[in-house]
Amino acid sequence: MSQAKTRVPAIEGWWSADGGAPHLLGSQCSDCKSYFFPKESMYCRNPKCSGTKFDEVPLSRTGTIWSFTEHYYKPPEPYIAPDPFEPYTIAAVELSEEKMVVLGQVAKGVDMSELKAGMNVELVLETLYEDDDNEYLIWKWKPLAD
Amino acid sequence: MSQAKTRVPAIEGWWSADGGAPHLLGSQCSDCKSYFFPKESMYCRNPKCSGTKFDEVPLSRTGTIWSFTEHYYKPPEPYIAPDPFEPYTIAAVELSEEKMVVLGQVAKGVDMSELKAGMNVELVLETLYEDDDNEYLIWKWKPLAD
Amino acid sequence: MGNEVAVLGVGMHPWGKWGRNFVEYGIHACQAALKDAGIEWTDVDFCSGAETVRNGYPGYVAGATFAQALGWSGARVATSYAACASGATGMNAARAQILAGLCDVALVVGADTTPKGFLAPNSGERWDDPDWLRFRLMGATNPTYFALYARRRMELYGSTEADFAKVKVKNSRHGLTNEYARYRKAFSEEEVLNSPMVADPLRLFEICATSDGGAAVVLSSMEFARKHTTNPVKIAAISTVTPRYPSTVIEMPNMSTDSAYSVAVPDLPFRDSIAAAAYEEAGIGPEDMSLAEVYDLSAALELDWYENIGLCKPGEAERMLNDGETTIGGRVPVNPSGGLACFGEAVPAQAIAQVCELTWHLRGQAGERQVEGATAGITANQGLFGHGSSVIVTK
Amino acid sequence: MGNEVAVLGVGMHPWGKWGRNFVEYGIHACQAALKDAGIEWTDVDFCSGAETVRNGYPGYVAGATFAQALGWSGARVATSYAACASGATGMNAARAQILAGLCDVALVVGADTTPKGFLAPNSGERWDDPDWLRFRLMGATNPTYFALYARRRMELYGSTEADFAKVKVKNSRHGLTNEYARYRKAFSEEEVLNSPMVADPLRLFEICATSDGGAAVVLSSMEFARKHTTNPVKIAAISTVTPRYPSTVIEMPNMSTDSAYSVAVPDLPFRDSIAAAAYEEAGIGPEDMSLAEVYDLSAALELDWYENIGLCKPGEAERMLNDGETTIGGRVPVNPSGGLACFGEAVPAQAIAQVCELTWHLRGQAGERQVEGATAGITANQGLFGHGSSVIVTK
Ligand SMILES: [Zn+2]
Ligand SMILES: [Zn+2]
Repeated sequence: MSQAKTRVPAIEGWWSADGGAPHLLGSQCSDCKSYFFPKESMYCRNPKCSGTKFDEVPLSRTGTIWSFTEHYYKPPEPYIAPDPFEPYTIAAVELSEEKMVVLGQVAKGVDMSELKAGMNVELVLETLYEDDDNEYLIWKWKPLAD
Repeated sequence: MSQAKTRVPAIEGWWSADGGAPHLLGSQCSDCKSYFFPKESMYCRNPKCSGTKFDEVPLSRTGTIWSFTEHYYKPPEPYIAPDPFEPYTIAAVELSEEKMVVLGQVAKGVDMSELKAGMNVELVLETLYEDDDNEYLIWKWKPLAD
Repeated sequence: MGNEVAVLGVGMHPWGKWGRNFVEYGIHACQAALKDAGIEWTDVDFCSGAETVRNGYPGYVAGATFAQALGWSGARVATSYAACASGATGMNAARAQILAGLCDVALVVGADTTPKGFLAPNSGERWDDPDWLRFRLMGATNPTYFALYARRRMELYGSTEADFAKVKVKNSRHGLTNEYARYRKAFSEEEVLNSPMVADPLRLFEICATSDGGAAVVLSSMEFARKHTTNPVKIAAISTVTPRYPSTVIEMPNMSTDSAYSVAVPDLPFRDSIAAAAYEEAGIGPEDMSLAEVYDLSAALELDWYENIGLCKPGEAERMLNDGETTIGGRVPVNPSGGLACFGEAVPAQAIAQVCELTWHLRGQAGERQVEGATAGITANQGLFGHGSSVIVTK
Repeated sequence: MGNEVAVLGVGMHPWGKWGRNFVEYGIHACQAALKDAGIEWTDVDFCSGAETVRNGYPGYVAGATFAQALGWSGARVATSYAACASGATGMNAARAQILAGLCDVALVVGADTTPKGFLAPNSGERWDDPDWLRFRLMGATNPTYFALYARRRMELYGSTEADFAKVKVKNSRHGLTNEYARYRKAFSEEEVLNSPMVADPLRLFEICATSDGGAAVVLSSMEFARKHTTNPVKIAAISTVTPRYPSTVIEMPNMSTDSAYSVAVPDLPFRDSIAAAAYEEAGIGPEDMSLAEVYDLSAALELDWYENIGLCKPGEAERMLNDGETTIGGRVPVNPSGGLACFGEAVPAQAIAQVCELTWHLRGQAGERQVEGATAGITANQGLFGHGSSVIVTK
């Protein structure tokens, strides 16, 4: 065991921790103000808007749980599963401001029995998988103490 | 260089040299007598026939050239090209009895300038490619001395 | 009623895990449908194939592949793809050709050979493709989405694991004598609840498998049909609507939904709007339905459909199920065929198979699983990428 | 004339090798076509996509992909695949919906991003798939087939390499000022004949490349069109017929043809029958055509098309070409757009782009390449697996 691995995003440009707390990066139509995640950069997906200009914006880092599920079997590639496989939980979370639902794994150490629809959660960064050099980070949802 | 390589078909069941001269193996509908190559075994492709019984039959080993072309560039995989690449000629040949056109490379050593539409050709077996153990045989068309 | 076409013939190849070429299943179904219609292949003006994307070029051009296998006849051809709704899109293409007066008789066919195990995305790194990314970034499988819907019911309406198991029990009994079903075994609630948990709250016996299978229908103008038969079963509506923005229910293969920040959510969520468009087109409503075939990709999802196609109000599906209303013999049997629970999904064939099943019931030919006195039925399914379909078949 | 629909708008994204996501090209084309039609996306009832099989799931469900990108509007959706005829099949699906009275306005769109080099089959060993086998067993590439047709002309009619080169020269001049063309360079006969031999007798500059591109058309009922414009250009016919058995001309991707042993060959070979069905549907003939857009997958193949679409008798194409009859200014200009020679093929977009080009000429909007006084035109193409299409557009 030598030095710590480098922590790199599992996907580029989908989230940021710049300026403190981590958050997803979305885009917002300059015309109709609709939010998009993943970022839309070409043509606004509001059918009544033909906007083509978008600003990159941080999305709410909190939201409420819409639903959730725990997985007991290893999914197929391209998922990179730990060996031995560990069950993981996925939650669908409605972002507080944008009123869009975003999926994500639930933070490690949270038991599914603690979750409820309507529960407040916040976005955290955790390792999705690692190789010899890097830890690949992804956003996850973590219940907020209330 | 030790012993000779084994000569095996590049594809199973499409041709045979049993009983002497090599020939393609087709199928013939028991009902309407239509010929098929590659073999049809399920349902007759004559739209007015609903035959489902087929006999495996040897096809004419001679025919006439419908057209031909020589290739100067290495085709993509799954073609297994010799290294360095050698140009090859393909002829479309109408089988004398069955009145169907079958493509095939032209036998080695035949120059494209020797070919003409309507020319009589016969089927021969030649190596398509080889590996450490085997030579893989395929049918080719060879002009008949007349 | 100017929008009606006749279902002149129906045919299927048994579902299973046969591992043979998909063309064989499709041709078998076509021959059965043509025989049932009492016509020859050479009578068909338009061959409409539902595509399979897992069988190379012959699958991409399914319509032409089947037309060639049946024998090139000069018929016009088309191939449709719409994920789970492919078969309905193929039927809609055929219906429009007939109603437009461009053809009299159309053959619609779908068949598939499927790989074993979970459906997985194509190989290679594809950072542009949401279907690849959902696996890579979070292991969101198909059962993930079904489980999210199921858990939502539990949270919203207090549904129980036992409720979901009962759907499987019902469907397994429905399909017991269906000669086209792959699984013909009566499951007990206990057996279902003892099967391994896959994606909580869904267990192995509650999640639809992938199958090989084939189904075909012969559609014709009403005028042509009247020359060949009396009182043919009719297609009164085919809905293939897309969602309305913003669609805020998470859908395969996306990792996020639209945002309702600047535009209000539409009156009807997507799954409800599919059937609503079919009812509007047919000019009849849920109260007129004698039976339904819906996409039970999971046992729990069948309960959502009861509400989505208007058989009951939101939150009432469990009561409907437990009162036996959706069992054969009940008020409006759902999935009398046994549904996906007994078939497993053969994607391009499934929406066509649903119409085959309704047709048999409306003709009184469904044997031991006959829904007595059936006069109208509806099918519903939902696929990936904003695809869904609903077909209404009437007597 | 009860079969006519209006071409309300047309639009394209320039062809090239841009390497961007195909959705971008398609949306660009859609926006252009909607603007040209003077309508909004939310006016569209039916979104008909032509599929690309090389861009993952978003390509398989092209219709839904474009509908989502333009904004989920609840429109009905379909996606068609028919190899090179995909765009025509998409237009035919839309036309039928309109003629059936199921929708008023349809948007048809196709776009592609293509890999470099020869089109190669999907990876993996697929001993069931003729498209894989032709490469494995004999190295029969796409140019193989084009070369066999070209050499056949030489053997049968005494066509020369110079004749083929002249087709390329003509098309390269036609496309010189076409803002949507990828190659805008006037080739000389000598340059063409000095380009490397690929598949004898075809040289590099005579064989169509693969391109990125996108094209869209807005189709509507004649009634809707009359409210928006005066004298809209009309689609009078769309042919998507399959071959008749036995089809004895070798076709991609097959290594053999049908046998004419027990059934006589049909009156018309497949390629002739495609256009014949279109003429029959439109009720007009080759003599009424002012121009044509045909699939010059090779320069030599364009000559076959002159005969296949009835512009001249078999064996007369070279004379037609050499007399300048098919050059802009001649009797019936062929490929005034520059054809595939100047575009390269973007499979799902190409058949739609052909209709865009005819529309511009019939409206008198084709700029420097305008065919004066054009009143009717025909498109033709042929794809793999018994697919082909022909569309007749009239004033
Ligand atoms: Zn906007
Ligand atoms: Zn036969």
